[in-house]
Amino acid sequence: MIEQLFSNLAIFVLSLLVGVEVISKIPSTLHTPMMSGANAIHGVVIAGAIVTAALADSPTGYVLTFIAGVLAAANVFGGYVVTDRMLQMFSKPNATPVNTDTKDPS
Amino acid sequence: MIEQLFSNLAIFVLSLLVGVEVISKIPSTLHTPMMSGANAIHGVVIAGAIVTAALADSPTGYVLTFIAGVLAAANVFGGYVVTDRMLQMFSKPNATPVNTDTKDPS
Amino acid sequence: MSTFEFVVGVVYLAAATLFVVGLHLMRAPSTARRGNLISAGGMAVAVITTIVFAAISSGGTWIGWGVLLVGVSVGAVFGIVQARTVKMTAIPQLVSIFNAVGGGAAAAVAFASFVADTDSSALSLTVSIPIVLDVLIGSVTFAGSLIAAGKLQGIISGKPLTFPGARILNVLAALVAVGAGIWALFGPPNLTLLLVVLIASLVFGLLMVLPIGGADAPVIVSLLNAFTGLAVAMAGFAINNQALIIAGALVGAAGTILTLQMAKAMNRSVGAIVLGGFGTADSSGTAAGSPAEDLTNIRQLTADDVAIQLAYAQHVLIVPGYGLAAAQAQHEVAELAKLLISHGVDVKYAIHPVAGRMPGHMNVLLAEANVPYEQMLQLDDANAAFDNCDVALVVGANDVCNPDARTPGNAVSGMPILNADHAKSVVVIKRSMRPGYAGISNPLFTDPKTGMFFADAKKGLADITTAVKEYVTA
Amino acid sequence: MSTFEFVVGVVYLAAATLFVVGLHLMRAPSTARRGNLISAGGMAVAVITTIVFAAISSGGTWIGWGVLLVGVSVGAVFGIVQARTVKMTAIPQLVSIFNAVGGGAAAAVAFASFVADTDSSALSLTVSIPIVLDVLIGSVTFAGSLIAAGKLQGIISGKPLTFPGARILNVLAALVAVGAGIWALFGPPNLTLLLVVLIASLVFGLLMVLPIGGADAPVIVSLLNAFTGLAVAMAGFAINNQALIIAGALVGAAGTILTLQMAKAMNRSVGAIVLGGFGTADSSGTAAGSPAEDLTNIRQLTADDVAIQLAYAQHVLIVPGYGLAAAQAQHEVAELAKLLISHGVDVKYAIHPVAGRMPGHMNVLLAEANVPYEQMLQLDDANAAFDNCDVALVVGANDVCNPDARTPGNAVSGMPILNADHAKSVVVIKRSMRPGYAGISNPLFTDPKTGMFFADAKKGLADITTAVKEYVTA
Ligand SMILES: NC(=O)c1ccc[n+]([C@@H]2O[C@H](COP(=O)([O-])OP(=O)(O)OC[C@H]3O[C@@H](n4cnc5c(N)ncnc54)[C@H](OP(=O)(O)O)[C@@H]3O)[C@@H](O)[C@H]2O)c1
Ligand SMILES: NC(=O)c1ccc[n+]([C@@H]2O[C@H](COP(=O)([O-])OP(=O)(O)OC[C@H]3O[C@@H](n4cnc5c(N)ncnc54)[C@H](OP(=O)(O)O)[C@@H]3O)[C@@H](O)[C@H]2O)c1
Repeated sequence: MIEQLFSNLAIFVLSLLVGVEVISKIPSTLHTPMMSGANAIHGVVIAGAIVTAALADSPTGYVLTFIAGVLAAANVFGGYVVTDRMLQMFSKPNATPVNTDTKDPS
Repeated sequence: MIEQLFSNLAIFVLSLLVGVEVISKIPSTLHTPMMSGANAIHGVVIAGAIVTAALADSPTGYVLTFIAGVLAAANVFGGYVVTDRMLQMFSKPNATPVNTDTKDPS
Repeated sequence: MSTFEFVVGVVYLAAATLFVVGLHLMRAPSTARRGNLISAGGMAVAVITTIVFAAISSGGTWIGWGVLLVGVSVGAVFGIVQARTVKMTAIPQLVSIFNAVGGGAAAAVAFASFVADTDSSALSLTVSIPIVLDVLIGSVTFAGSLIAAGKLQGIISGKPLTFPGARILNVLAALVAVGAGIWALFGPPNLTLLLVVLIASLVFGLLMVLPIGGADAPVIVSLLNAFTGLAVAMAGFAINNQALIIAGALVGAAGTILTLQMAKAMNRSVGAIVLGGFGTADSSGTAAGSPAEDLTNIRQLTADDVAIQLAYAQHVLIVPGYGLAAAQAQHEVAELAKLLISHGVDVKYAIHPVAGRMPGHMNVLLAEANVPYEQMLQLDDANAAFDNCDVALVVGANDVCNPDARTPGNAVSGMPILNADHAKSVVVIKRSMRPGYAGISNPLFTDPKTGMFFADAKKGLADITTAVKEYVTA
Repeated sequence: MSTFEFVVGVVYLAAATLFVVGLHLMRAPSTARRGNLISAGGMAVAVITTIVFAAISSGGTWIGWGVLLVGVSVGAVFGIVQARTVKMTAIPQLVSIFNAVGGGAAAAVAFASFVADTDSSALSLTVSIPIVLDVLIGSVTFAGSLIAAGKLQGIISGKPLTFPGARILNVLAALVAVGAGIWALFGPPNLTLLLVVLIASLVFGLLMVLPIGGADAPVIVSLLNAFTGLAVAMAGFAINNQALIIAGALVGAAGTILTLQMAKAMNRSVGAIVLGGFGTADSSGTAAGSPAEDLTNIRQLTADDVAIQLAYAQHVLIVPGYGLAAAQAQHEVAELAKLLISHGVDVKYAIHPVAGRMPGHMNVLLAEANVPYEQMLQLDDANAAFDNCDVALVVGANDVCNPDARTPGNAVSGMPILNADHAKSVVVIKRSMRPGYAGISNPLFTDPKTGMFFADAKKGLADITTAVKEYVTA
């Protein structure tokens, strides 16, 4: 039990550090797509909904599964689609409005 | 056993990610101090030497403890001192030869 | 931990790596889209792995899986339809809604794991603490995000809403939530207590966001994004799922940093924003209590006047704002600029980072109209250019060029602005004298060197283009 | 895992966070020093925690602790004395030596844990794999780093050293190391096999670095730095210590990225460097087989000639190189520049990123001589300035302004260079016609517009300064 807790805690702390470092100074032009992209990632809660479904065996469980399923799916599907739609506009050839360290746009 | 392995593996992978992200584009001016600073950090192997000392109970063990102690101590003490000596030159008021996102130099 | 669980954990680590790579690539415009796709790939890996794992290790009932399938389908359709049809101006409220549902889902997962565990006499603290925290944070972000979305959409007034005792009620809600939470940790599992935590947290989330001004809503959306991430991480602790822990923590930290950066770009402190009070209604939605139109002191122009002024000018700077977006006039403005350039006028765009209703809004729109990158000047370059500019053409912008920002004590004080008032002359295209987002009047419009051309941005620009054409061919 | 072990793990996480914060701050010159101190703080936390933990949980013998104390004292004194007394030009070799000892320590730890575990009949793979990997990587980096240090110091020739069959021997060593390693994994613990791994890896490390040109040595040092990090992480797996795993992985990844960036700045690919072949001896150390001095085609100048040319000039660009560092002439060059500036000449420094013997070397030296930041032009700005420059004063630089870099097929091909040959006239201060690091001749020196002033940089600059003073006061 305590092994598991330490393991999860270490994972949590190190992921926090990764999160801080991966968002270094970004141009304000990209703030909205970036926010939306991060938003889509927390849609991973759908994995939680799946686990909930597998454990459910009572009416309460089913109701909660349904709620979790609807909400999580809206987050994950909507999040990725809307982010992609937004970024499409940025990836047009003349639409690189900031001169950051852009990788090759292949 | 396998819990521990997973825990350590997860810690390893996430630390790799942190390492990659923390070194984002840095000015070539700072390449040497940065290398030296990272060098000092792997001096943490001195913690390994300490564990070795606590476990040693045979002549071989003592010899290995001695070797590990000498080498690790040279790395960690030398590494931090030389990095500091180098960076001292950079932190003089007129010695900020790159205009990166410098935090306040208080 | 079985070997199977070990493999699942390793696959989760791979998925997490894809999330990180995706976020990394999202830093630069040219790779951002690819980054989002990679992140989506990581999500697919995580989801498929979880399905296989849950089916094999727990089994579950047919009803459970059926309910999930129906639920996910409904949610997916809702999400995709919304994402596909949303207007670009309404993106922040949609992101906010996705925050809300994410937080809600995390709370539901915690509840479910609590219900499933109540068979056992007492939960260990390592499970009950994350469950309580998850319900708490998830509910706050659920309620708060819905309110923020409502404010951005104009359903709820963008004015800071307060009433006597609101602050006290808020503190009370927080105390109840935390108190019931701590109580729930000790003693036997008690669903009622968890419901109390839920309701108190919802009330707290509601009261937290209501007093926040509409102009600050995007920062709050970003902050609640970080909260949802934390809630998801807590859900991961509760059900011992590493994918949730990693992704949640990642978003929690990244969202926090992003919030700080956004607040800095809008010259607000996060603390001051959360404590509320700044900003007011969006005049464009409901024609809120805006000052009666007082047209004395105002020089009105016609399309012909503007056309002559522009054709004579050497250096023109266009200042686009929310009105350009609202009128969908990006193509018209690009056409006018092209026409002027082809007649030797030097035309550039002066882009404010928070012009419009989302950060980088104007860049998105002008990119859509194929305006070349070199013509878009960001804040500092633009302000250098105004000193040498003959005509500043303000199209549906207001707050971003309000000189009152330079004096303290009003709703835009301290915001870095575009110095349109430094140009030799100014032309403003908007429909009326109504204020912009911040709800305050703009002395630029009554400046003697300013001429107002009252029109819808789309129509007004088209008229000017026609007039310029006549003028230069005549 | 006991509660005590849990607490130790949490403290290790805190130490790791300090390492990350420290590295983060090291990105910018103004915060770099603070970053290093914070990182050192993390180290102190990790070390103290480990001492308490090891003493309480394992106990150990008095001999063991005594031996450790003596060892650590010896190592610490050696490290600190070296760090304090090393010349700034010799930093890369010292870093390389610290790499070597780090890798050696990691290998020793693995050996010790292997010896302690041989009581048990067979090691589990989760322990034996990291032990073998640790010995392998640690030994490679130990031998390789010592060779790299020797090359940088000039003890071992900087020329790529090869002999017939070297490549085959290298492959053989690798095969033996890996083969013995795999054998050691299965079957009962066998110290002899591990010794075979050790020796074969040492041979491999030696043969890997010997053929690498001296000019590429700094990149190799950085790469071996990353290797040491990985070896330390493996040691962490072997003894189940999270501080070692985290810090090792951190350095492994950061070192790899840094290596790629350094190679890019020097226009080399890491693959090509490791496969060896580029670069040659450092002429300044041993007067290696350099071309006989052929002074036909060369225009020689005296200090007076140079002084007159400088005093008449409007724009002067100073190109400092390794010779400036070797002669410790940074103060003299700063004085000359100040004198010229006070007489109305526009003087700037053109700084090449790899001028000297370490990246950023010239910036460090000139900063030491209090040259203001605005006067130091980095590569691109400097090259723009050469087109409008009357005199390019090259002080102890060679490869960094070798126009042959623009044509393929020689040791500096493809390296971005300073276009000193674009200046109206060029003055070069060096002691002879001997080549620089890359060991090739420089056509700039025989260019008709170039004048050579043969002198030690420190003395030559002082003479010029005296001459300029006489000339301007006369
Ligand atoms: N970018 C962000 O991240 C963000 C997010 C939320 C809030 N904000 C806030 O929004 C504001 C942005 O400033 P802004 O100058 O772009 O916009 P603004 O201050 O909101 O002003 C927009 C102006 O456009 C006019 N307008 C509306 N519809 C129009 C149409 N169809 N044709 C012509 N004009 C029209 C309106 O006047 P009429 O009604 O008289 O036409 C209004 O005064 C700032 O206060 C900022 O803090 C920004
Ligand atoms: N910065 C790095 O990271 C790094 C690291 C390793 C290698 N390198 C390599 O080092 C080279 C750097 O180029 P560089 O132009 O700075 O140096 P360089 O090409 O090595 O040339 C230095 C010149 O300085 C002269 N010199 C030596 N001592 C002198 C003294 N006391 N007074 C006056 N002149 C003196 C030497 O000629 P005389 O003997 O005739 O005086 C020599 O030709 C590049 O090839 C680079 O790739 C760079």
